[in-house]
Amino acid sequence: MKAEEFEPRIVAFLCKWCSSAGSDLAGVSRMEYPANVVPIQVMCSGSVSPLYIFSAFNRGADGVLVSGCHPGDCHYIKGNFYARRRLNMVKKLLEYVGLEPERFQMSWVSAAEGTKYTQIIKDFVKELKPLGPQTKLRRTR
Amino acid sequence: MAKIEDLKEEARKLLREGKVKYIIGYGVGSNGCMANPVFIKRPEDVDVLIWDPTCVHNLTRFLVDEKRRKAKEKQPDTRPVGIIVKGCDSRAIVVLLQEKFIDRKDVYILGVSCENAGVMDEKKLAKKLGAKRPRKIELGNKGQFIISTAEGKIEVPAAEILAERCLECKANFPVIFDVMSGDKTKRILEKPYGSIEQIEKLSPEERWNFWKAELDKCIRCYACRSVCPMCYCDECVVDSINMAVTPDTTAEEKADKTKWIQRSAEFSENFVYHMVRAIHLGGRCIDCGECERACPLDIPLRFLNKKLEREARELFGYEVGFDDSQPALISCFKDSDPEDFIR
Amino acid sequence: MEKILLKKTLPQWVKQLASYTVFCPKKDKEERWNYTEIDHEGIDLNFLNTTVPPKKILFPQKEIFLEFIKTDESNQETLEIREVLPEKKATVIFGVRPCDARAAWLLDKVFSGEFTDPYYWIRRNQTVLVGLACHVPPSENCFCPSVEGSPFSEEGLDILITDLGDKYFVKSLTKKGEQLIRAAKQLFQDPQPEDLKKVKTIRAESVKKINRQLKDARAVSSKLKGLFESPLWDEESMSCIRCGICTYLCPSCHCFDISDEVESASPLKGNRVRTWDTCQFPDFTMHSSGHNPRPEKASRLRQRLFHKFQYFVETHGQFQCVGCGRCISLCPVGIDIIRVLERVNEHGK
Amino acid sequence: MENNVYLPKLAKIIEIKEEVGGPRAIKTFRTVFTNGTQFEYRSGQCAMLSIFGKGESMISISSSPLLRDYLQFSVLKMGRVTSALHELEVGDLIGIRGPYGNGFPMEDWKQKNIVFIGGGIGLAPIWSVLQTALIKKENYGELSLIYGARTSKDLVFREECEELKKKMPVFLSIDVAEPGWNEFVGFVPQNVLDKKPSSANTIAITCGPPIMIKFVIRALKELHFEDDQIYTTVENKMKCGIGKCGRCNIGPHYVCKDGPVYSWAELKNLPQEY
Repeated sequence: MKAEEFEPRIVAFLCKWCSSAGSDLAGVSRMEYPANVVPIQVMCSGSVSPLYIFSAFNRGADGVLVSGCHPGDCHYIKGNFYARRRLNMVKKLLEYVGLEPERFQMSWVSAAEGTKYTQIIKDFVKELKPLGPQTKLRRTR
Repeated sequence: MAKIEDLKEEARKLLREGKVKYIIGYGVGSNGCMANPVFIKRPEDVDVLIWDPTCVHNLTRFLVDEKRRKAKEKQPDTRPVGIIVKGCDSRAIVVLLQEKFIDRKDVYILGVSCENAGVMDEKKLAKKLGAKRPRKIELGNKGQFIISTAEGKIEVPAAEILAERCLECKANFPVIFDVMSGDKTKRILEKPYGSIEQIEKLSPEERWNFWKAELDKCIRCYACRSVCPMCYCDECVVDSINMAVTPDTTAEEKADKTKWIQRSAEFSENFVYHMVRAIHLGGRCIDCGECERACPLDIPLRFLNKKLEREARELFGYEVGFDDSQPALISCFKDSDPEDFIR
Repeated sequence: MEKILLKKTLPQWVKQLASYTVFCPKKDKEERWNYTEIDHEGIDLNFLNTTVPPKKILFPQKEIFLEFIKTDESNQETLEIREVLPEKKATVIFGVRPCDARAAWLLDKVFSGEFTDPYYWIRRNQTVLVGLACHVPPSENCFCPSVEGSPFSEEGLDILITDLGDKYFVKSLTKKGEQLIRAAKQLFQDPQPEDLKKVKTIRAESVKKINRQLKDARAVSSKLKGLFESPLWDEESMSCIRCGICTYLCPSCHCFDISDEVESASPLKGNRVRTWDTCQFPDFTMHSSGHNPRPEKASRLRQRLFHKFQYFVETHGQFQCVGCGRCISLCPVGIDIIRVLERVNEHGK
Repeated sequence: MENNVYLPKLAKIIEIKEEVGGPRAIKTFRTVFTNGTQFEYRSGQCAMLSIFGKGESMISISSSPLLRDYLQFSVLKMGRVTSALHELEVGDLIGIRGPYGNGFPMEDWKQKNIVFIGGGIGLAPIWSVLQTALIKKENYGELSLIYGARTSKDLVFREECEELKKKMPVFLSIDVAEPGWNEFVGFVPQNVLDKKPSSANTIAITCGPPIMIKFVIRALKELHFEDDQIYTTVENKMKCGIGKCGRCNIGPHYVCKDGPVYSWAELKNLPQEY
């Protein structure tokens, strides 16, 4: 009997103006992509506190994605620039403590990039599968 | 060389002339050797002040208390507080000024230079001395520590018992002060990040095992947070309830407070706490090493902060604690910030 | 029952205790002593004292009280509450310092009375405390005789071991202790008169080696009462950073929090847990209105001292301090309970 | 395990009444245990209410122990647990453990007059005593109630108070005048001084915000009440309810176990840490 294939759960923080719209576009265009994402719409990638990311892992996310507008396209002018700085630090920190670097990703996806969004999710899922479930940071009883 | 007599003289003068409210300095603790924070209000008490390699504490932490106390006073005494600071401590003042948490006129800074040495590490000292008890520790003029014990004097090269952070200190004299005692001796660090390199070079799995074991030990006494001059938030993510409650705070607001981190001192929760703290100190930690010193279980917390200090420098060219006019690390950006990690 | 055990046979004794979970102080990689689960080869009684007291086994930092589960079967909502009791496992803790055992004896008082605490007592009753008398003080801040303890006090213990060089003098103090000796009775011999003499000398000498002293703790206790309002608390607490070290690592501090930790919000599932808490945290007493009866660190330091040296004396007749010195040695800013109490002695009437 | 003190028993909410609306909402809940548990308690005692997933909150029982049909709690919406409680509906389950605390020493008050003085939600603990005294009217002398709140909308048990006027003197007050209000306007302590209850053979029970209690006691002293004629209740943050978790103490007393009811003679000698 073949063991059921591991399906990673990805928590995706998507900015309302670009990435969330991009994922909607992927949806309404009926593009196919894995159903592993739990999307959380945020106003701006700059509003994603590092705490949200740690917390997502803490509650059992296998991967976390933060996606915002391309540099220069931020609805709030510079929110994504702040995010870029801050989350770079988060990424380095997570690597430093020994979490698999693949588990935390960041992307720029515009409202028109439905295809790019589906590709990012496909790649993310593909990269997470060999890693298996994320148990390092998961809250246990 | 920094002289305690100079400091005492200045302190006495400040208190006598009423120029400062009180002076935060170091005095001898109850074991007769190690320094402890003291708060001096009267000129005649100035003689309790000491300056020696046991003055490990970062006293700027008490500026946070002072600010809170003052906020509650109906008619606050607006005079500045005098404070004795080392190189690292002075960088904390720079950050507090940069973040506008304190005002320059609220502090009168009595700087002391560590003279190319620094302060000692109590654990290293204990190891060195074995069963002997130190009575007094002084910095000699050949870069050695002179330790007096009941059994006589021992001279030890400072580097052998210096606190780790002092071995990696970029400027062991104050960068900001009103008066300063001692010399601005430049030092060249061979390995400014030597301590974390031993972790960086491990494999991810080894790093994970290292941190898992360390953070597992945490009992969440929050000494690391409490001793840190940069941890001045009114309400911390780990507090069980809202701390910043006023009579106008609605029941809903209180009820909606998210419990990000549960109270149980378990690895998963400890991890989130320490990661949040590390990130929050990214570009703010001035490496006074107090968190690590205060930790009763010797979790090497400095390794987290030092790593982010290094990343801030290497990714963004950001140096913390030298310029109070520069914007804080995460409240600014450059168009050219690296984004190779972004898809 | 008083017996002699050759030092080299100690591991054999532990080996006979296969039905027990055995704890003994072990050095961690930072060279701190810590109570760790061991097998018989790991037994080693050459240690100072542990950073975390053995209360972590009797009164763990986290204790699950109950589970709550909401199910929604065929639109019939049910709420189930499942009691979670501590796992049943006979436990021995080797090398408990008499002060820490005395603290357990004080915890016994706290957790009994009109309302007995089932979680504590299940753990307490299944645990045998094997003490190790201190012939040298394990900390430079030890002061047990000042608070009516001693380096060889027996309260709270089931067995007390005294190190006689190449052998141990093993005294059982309770039935639980006797059972433990019986489990390997072939290893034990009866003490000779010279053994008993040696025990006596060691005991007499051990007290002299203690560094610190708090004079007349009973007088301090009665003087405290008049010093509730005193500038002393402000002065002494100036350097307090409001961390939890002094209380979390105190062997007799017992304050705790109860909170619901939710695993899943819908359908609801989670645990009600007890965790250590401390009077030194400002949120400890803060009402949800924001009002706080102990808003300043001065009032919190006062509470710690009053609880230990006045309230507990009033309610249980004992100091709630066993003189282990941990709070002094571990305080990051050197707040010294003896020094503060000495000031109380000077100031009070 | 039998008698696990920390284990709440399940109870069903059978009735909810909104006493006060708005940001300082108060609701009264009537509950019955799902397994028929009998709950023996005294007026003035409290119970620990559980909303699973949110936590516990100590609430005074406002029904009389002589009424065995239900337990009644009047709850001011204040924090996490009480907000969750306010969200509940009839039929929902909560947990209850207790009773905790000392309660009022009513057996010592035989044939005495009792004047009840309450402010805001402070009427809740008093209500239990009042109901008990009314049921056993023959055991007590004259009963009277002086009760006030910020506005007429903040008065709890409003209808019950009107009913009560048929049985005993009831003096209501609000802090600031309102159209249509023809009773006393002003703070509760002023109303006490205005109504001048006699101290002869009388027990005064006062409960409400700390500042009100302070001035009510001052007023009662002016009216020649002795310290041991005045009773009040104290409230502190609580977790265990059984004197072990260490946070609700005032001096050596744990309010949860040794309180919440104190005579002024006792309370004035305790440190003011509440």
